[in-house]
Amino acid sequence: MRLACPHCGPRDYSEFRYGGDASKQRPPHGTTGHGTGDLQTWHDFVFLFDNPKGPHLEYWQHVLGCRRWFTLTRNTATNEVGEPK
Amino acid sequence: MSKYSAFSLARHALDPDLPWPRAWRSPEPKASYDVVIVGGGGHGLATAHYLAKNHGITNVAILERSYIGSGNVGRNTTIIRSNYQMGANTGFFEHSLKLWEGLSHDLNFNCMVSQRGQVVVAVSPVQMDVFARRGNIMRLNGIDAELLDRGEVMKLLPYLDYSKDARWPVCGAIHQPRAGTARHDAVAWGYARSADMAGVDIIENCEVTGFAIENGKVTGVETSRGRINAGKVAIAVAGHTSHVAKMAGLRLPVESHILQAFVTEPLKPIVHHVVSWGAELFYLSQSDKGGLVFGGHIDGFNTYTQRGQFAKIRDVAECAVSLMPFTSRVRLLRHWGGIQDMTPDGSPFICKTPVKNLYLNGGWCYQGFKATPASGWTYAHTIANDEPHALNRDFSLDRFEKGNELDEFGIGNWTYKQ
Amino acid sequence: MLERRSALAVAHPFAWAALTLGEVRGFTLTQVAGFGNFAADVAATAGALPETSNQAVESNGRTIFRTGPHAFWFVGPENDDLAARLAGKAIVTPLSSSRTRISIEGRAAREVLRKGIPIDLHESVFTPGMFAQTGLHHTPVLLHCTAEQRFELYAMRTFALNVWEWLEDAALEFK
Amino acid sequence: MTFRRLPSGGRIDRNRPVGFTLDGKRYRGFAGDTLASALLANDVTLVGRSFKYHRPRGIMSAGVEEPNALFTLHDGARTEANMPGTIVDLIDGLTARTQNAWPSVELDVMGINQLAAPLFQSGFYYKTFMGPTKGAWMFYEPFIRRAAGLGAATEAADPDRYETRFDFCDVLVIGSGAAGLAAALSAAGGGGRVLLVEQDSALGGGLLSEPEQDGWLQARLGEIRNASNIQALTHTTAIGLYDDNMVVLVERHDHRQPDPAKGQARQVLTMLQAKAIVFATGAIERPLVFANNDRPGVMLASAVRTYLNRFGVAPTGRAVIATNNDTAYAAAFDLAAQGVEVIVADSRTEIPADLQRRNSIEILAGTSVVDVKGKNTLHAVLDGAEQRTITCDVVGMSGGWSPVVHLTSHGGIKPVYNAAIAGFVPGGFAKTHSGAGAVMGTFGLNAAIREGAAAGGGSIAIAAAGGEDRPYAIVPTWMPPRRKGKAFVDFQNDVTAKDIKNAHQEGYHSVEHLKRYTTLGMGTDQGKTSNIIALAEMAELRGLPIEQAGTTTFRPPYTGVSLGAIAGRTIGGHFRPTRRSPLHDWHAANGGVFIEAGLWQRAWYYRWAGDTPESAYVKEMGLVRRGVGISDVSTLGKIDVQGPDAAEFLNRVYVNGFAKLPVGKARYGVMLNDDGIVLDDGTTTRISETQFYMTTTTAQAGEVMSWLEFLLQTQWTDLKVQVASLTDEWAGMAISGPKARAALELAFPGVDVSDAKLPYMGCLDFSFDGVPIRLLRLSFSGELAYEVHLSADYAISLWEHFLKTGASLGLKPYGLEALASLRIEKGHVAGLELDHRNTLDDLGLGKMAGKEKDYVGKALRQRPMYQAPERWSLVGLELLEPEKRLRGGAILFAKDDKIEGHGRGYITSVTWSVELGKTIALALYNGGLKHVGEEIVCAFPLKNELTRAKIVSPHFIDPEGKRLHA
Ligand SMILES: Cc1cc2nc3c(=O)[nH]c(=O)nc-3n(C[C@H](O)[C@H](O)[C@H](O)COP(=O)(O)OP(=O)(O)OC[C@H]3O[C@@H](n4cnc5c(N)ncnc54)[C@H](O)[C@@H]3O)c2cc1C
Ligand SMILES: NC(=O)c1ccc[n+]([C@@H]2O[C@H](COP(=O)([O-])OP(=O)(O)OC[C@H]3O[C@@H](n4cnc5c(N)ncnc54)[C@H](O)[C@@H]3O)[C@@H](O)[C@H]2O)c1
Ligand SMILES: Cc1cc2nc3c(=O)[nH]c(=O)nc-3n(C[C@H](O)[C@H](O)[C@H](O)COP(=O)(O)O)c2cc1C
Ligand SMILES: [Zn+2]
Repeated sequence: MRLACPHCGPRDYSEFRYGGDASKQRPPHGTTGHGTGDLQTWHDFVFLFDNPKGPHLEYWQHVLGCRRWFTLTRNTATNEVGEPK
Repeated sequence: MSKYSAFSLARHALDPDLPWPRAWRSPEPKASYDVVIVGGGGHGLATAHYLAKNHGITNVAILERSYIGSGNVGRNTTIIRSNYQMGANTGFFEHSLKLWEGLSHDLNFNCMVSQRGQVVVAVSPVQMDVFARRGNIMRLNGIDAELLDRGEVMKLLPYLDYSKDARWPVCGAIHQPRAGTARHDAVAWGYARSADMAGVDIIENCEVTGFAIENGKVTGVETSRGRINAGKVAIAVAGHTSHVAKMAGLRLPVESHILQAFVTEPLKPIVHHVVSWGAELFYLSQSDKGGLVFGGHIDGFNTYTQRGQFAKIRDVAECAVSLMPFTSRVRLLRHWGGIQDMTPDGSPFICKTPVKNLYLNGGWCYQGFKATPASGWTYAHTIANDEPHALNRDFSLDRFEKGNELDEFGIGNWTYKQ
Repeated sequence: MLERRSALAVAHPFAWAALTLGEVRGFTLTQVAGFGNFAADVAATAGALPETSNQAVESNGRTIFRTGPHAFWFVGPENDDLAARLAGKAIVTPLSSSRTRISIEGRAAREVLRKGIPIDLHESVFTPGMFAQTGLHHTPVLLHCTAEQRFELYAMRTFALNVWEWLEDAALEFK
Repeated sequence: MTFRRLPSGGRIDRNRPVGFTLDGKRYRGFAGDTLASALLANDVTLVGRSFKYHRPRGIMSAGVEEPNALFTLHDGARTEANMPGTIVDLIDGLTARTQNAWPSVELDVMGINQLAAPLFQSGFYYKTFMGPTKGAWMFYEPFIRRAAGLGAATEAADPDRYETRFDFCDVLVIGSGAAGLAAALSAAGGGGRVLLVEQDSALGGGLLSEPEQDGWLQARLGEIRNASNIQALTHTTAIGLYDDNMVVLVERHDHRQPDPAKGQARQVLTMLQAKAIVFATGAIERPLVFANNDRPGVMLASAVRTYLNRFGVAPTGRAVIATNNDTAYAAAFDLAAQGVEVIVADSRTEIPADLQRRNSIEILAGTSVVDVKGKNTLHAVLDGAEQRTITCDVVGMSGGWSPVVHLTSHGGIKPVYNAAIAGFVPGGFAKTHSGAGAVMGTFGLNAAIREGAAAGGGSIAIAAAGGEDRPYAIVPTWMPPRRKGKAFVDFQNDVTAKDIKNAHQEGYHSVEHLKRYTTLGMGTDQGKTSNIIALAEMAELRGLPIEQAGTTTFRPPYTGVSLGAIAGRTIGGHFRPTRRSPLHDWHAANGGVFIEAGLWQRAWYYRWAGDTPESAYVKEMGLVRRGVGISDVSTLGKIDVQGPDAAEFLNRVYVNGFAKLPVGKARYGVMLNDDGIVLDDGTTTRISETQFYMTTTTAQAGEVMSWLEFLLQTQWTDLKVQVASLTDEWAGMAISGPKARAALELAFPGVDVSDAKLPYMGCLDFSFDGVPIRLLRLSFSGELAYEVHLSADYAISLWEHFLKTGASLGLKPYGLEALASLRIEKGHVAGLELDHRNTLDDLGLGKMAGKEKDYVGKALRQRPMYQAPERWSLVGLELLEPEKRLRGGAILFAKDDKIEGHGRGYITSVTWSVELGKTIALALYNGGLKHVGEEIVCAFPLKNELTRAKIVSPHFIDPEGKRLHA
């Protein structure tokens, strides 16, 4: 597989580190109180995944290169990779 | 005459025209079943067998989208063991190993359960301590385990790299003599044949495409071969767990990742144990056919393609040659992938779901093959009684909400981390 | 008196017909990063900055690499005081000790590098002046093509001796 | 005699004779021979015994598809099993052995298996070996294992060298037959970089066996040589196609006998990234299925032709050619031209007229070979209009051709059935892929050339070959024409037509079940000659069209690849990179003994203190507790955190507050993961309002760095913070012990390091001899201690300076073992406690967490079970039975507990306490410090030990921290 780093351009998959589902919204910082509703939000954010068979928005880091984190859409049914952001 | 034995084999040898009966029928689906099991892998088939055997429930269908055993039960590295240290895992996997020990008899199908022992090679004194903890827990739970020092490992596995050149030294090992391998396909076929004989319908080429859910209760499934009604529906689709559960509106702590596996040309017996390595996840055994069967880590990203990345293939070959330098001249025959249902803590689910009468079995990560008998056993219990067996009570969906993770390997709640 | 010591102090540079392996010592590596318009401030002090992520620029006796969207490496002479001169204008991190600069030269240079680096090193593609941040033997490196048959590899200091050993081993067939 | 070397002809070099041995017997061949052709030339036709039935086997093919003629090559550590003789270049001194037979292939004792053959039908082992007792398989398995397997490997390490490399090209052409040559030339005309790979020892593909096309071939080879932008590699197999056009190539140099001492690799693996790929992989001939079709002397018709034309080896007297298609006639004509008597048995009733032109050949239409009898001589039984038995030297068979679609389908595109050629062709191509020639089912030479030229881009015209293409006709036959006798489909795995019938009867219908139940296609040849026949037979039994039955999945590698080639040089000492501290060379030269810590090599202990770690570390600990020691802590992760929002950022990632940390002060901090589990700890120092110097544990340094980058670049993009790793830039050394300050004063005269100037958790930046020094007053050991950080370049020099100036104080180095033991005495947690399973509270650090502020992990650390009082949390243990031992990994029980189950906790770390004069440990225990003072039992059943210990505070020494503040 080849992934395009938005800074360095297309590179071999072995230069990257995977960062998981990027479609999930991290709860904003500073909102964590002690209530249980909050717990639920965080539970869902950390533990639940859509894990789709098809387009998947995900994080990658060009860890052996410029160390940039970026997102791209990859089709999990074919591994076809889209443009990075 | 359907029982398999040396005698029946001889009779067929003498009379070549005597037809063998089918191992399992291929019936047309009925309109309705008491229990519909989605997924004809090891777990689905075992569940059907134990539903019939332990609970007398036989009006059961297994729906398999392809051929039975087409999933991970047919593509794993066949290691069975019960060296688990965290809470519920210990008893569950030991129960499984005990069932393995009697499985060929139970099924009247030789599953080639080979208790040749598993040796996990430690590469540092610290790792020896970590292994000791595991081994002690095993012993305290009536499970066999031995701690080996370097000299003992040299005797058992003379072909490892003990030279100064080795990147990591062999410090010792933990050994479970009762661990070993089983013939993966036979497990699927044996369970299928047994379930079929008990009256279970095994329906291949039948993909579940949706669930009929009324008032929060499941009443049947939609399939590529039409609607099938069901009193209860049990999911056991391994790598496709999220995909199928989503049809019932469930979002799960599961990600699907590819794990690759490898087999070499057949050789005369040379590796007599299951050998694993503490430097990196790597495990190798020799199949009865003679091929070295081995594997490593997941590739590390979500995918449903059963093809892996070559970079990972290199990692695994590097492990093989570094740990066992003789393998350098052995030729790789074939490599393939399977889609693993990875959970954040590495432990599975066998449980009820928020949808009534819908049950879930999944999240098996690297370990679902060895779990097959106990998984079927406890899942059948859960389905039959609408409540978990003592052995699978902790394999629940809400354990992350509760903070009740079972992190066997100590890698934290991060599915794709290796 | 404190003395400098290279990570390759125990390594043996060599020069064969097809390959020369050596170390470039005595340079100053300054990482310059920042926010917003910092690049303009930096350029005012240090000269024009490169736009592209694969072409190094020589300016004021320094080689400048654009190492990230908001980051640059300045490789200047020993005792370059760039860091001090940029203080307050950008985020400056001196990294001279953190990278070991290995030179690889000769007609076998590209082939030796191909054994570890997953980028296209063809002479029509990776031409003098170009650089890439990539991996060699699982470690990050910056590879700079300084001439048709000469390269400089910036390896992480703590891996440098290992990278050297790796290169030495890779080069053996050209001895 | 059945085969002989012709006095002339072929592509062998008759001026270069080559000697080799088979089973110790000497033979001669020529350069250009394969092992197989040389054996045939020597009339060696029996070369092995079959897998299951131990039937005598000969050479069936002339290529990679060979199922039978497998040899063990070389001796000693270079032993290599299961090599098809058909792809082994003959080299001088080659030693080969036959396999799977004892005492010899002629007299194989296991041949009696043939008598019991009816018992050994496919899958028989699933039906038996189950009794009498539960574990019975363990009794039978060794026999089965010994009987299975083909050749034997050696346990010795491989002495050869392998190389891996990356490469790129514009157009990759796989296969150098007519189609591939045309494609490569045409692609080169476009100006791009063209790579042409051929697994065989020479370019030319099928043309190498067609002397009449040699003119065309030589002309093209000349053009290829002259094209500066074509690189053509022989002995190079494209083994697999991976995502995004990565093709893995393996080039074998075995025939050159490379010298590993000179760095020459036996095999070179290239990970090639190609912009476009042309598949010109040709086709493989299929056998016919008839009784005893596995007898030595029964060969593929095309192989007979190849041995004749390429190697100059011919049957001596008479040949029977059995076919269902046109192509076998070429072999018949060529044999006849050599004076061999040829009888063609063609199962078709109508034979194209142009094939019937030679009257020297007897052609029997509507006739099949149904059996082959005889042991040393072949008697082919023909059945057609009449029954005839013909005594002959060879039976050349052709059941049609299977295009080599393997690589085209590695990416997931299934091949499709083409009834016109009775074979599967590529089911389509990705955008940048194309196919040409026989792989597409295009069997005409000029059509293949045209297709190749087009696939290569069509930029230049490629000359046509001589002669006209003739249409290809086949009437497929799959099933054996007669029921009696073993008719093999998969020769290597001894799978017969009967086995397929059985599998069908038992319900193993899907092609995948058929394969797995019978093992068909699972041998070293991966069913190259058998798969299509088998699935066609199964389709016929099921009454399905072949296209519905489909193929099994083609998987890489196309042909077997030694694991050595894949691993390359990334093995042994180079398995993973070695990371060395800037002080490494000093340790190595001064009695430091190293231990692996992840990728790092760390100084474990020093010889000055002892010759074993056990003796040395205690002495080194004593040094620190009573005097002063120096230790290398350069492996700690070190991160430069800068920017206007740096304080806010750290305040978010650490559980404790960093916003108000004064400039010049350090603080111990703990980070959690989002799930509330402890990620890492370390001290972070504020250098200025906007700059911090963070340290992490050695193990988590990479993880933490990536995590901080992740948060800044993707989640909190509004924060103006930059992070940079300083792990390699800065060296670190700890100066610890009651005399530490004195040591500093001696080392840095004139620098005020008094308690007032540099209090506990203080930081002092100064310059020494022109080199910036960062002096931090931190303590891991619990003693008065400092960490000195400076540019890694000067590390050894400063370290030596310390040793020199501190000599009067007795300053000496201490290693990792002592470092780790000192922290146990102090009750500091480290790797064994930070094992990704523990919460802040488990480690007794709960009080650190900010109540008011938010921080990573705050929400989920409050999950009910994470707060449960019965969680296992950090305690100290003291050994109560001095004659015994405490061990890491021991399981803890309360005094009156039954010793079984999971216990109440376990020991994480153990040490001898120099200070207390006894063994102590850190442990996690149910309920933790609530149990201080209780006696417990430490169980270590692996060594049958039960040891009594007492729960104490984990802060064994100086709990008030007086020493730190001294
Ligand atoms: C390469 C590899 C090596 C492994 N090695 C080991 C090992 O050594 N030891 C070990 O214990 N475990 C191992 N595992 C894990 C183990 O194989 C799996 O955890 C286990 O087999 C999963 O359970 P299963 O057998 O029921 O799954 P599967 O066999 O995957 O069964 C799931 C079935 O569900 C079917 N299905 C999916 N969707 C639908 C649908 N919509 N409708 C109908 N049917 C559907 C699939 O076709 C499939 O047949 C390995 C896994 C892999 C991939
Ligand atoms: N049935 C038939 O009549 C038949 C069959 C095959 C070839 N041909 C004739 O051969 C001529 C050209 O055919 P072609 O060029 O398509 O095929 P070919 O068989 O001549 O060449 C294919 C080449 O590809 C090589 N190859 C295959 N897989 C490879 C891999 N993975 N890596 C490296 N090399 C690999 C083979 O060794 C072979 O040399 C035509 O005249 C065609 O008619 C005819
Ligand atoms: C334990 C085990 C042993 C195997 N041994 C062989 C073997 O000897 N020969 C072979 O061709 N394939 C072997 N395979 C691989 C299968 O052919 C097949 O690749 C695998 O089951 C995955 O299926 P797929 O390739 O059809 O997707 C083995 C698989 C497993 C799980
Ligand atoms: Zn990049």
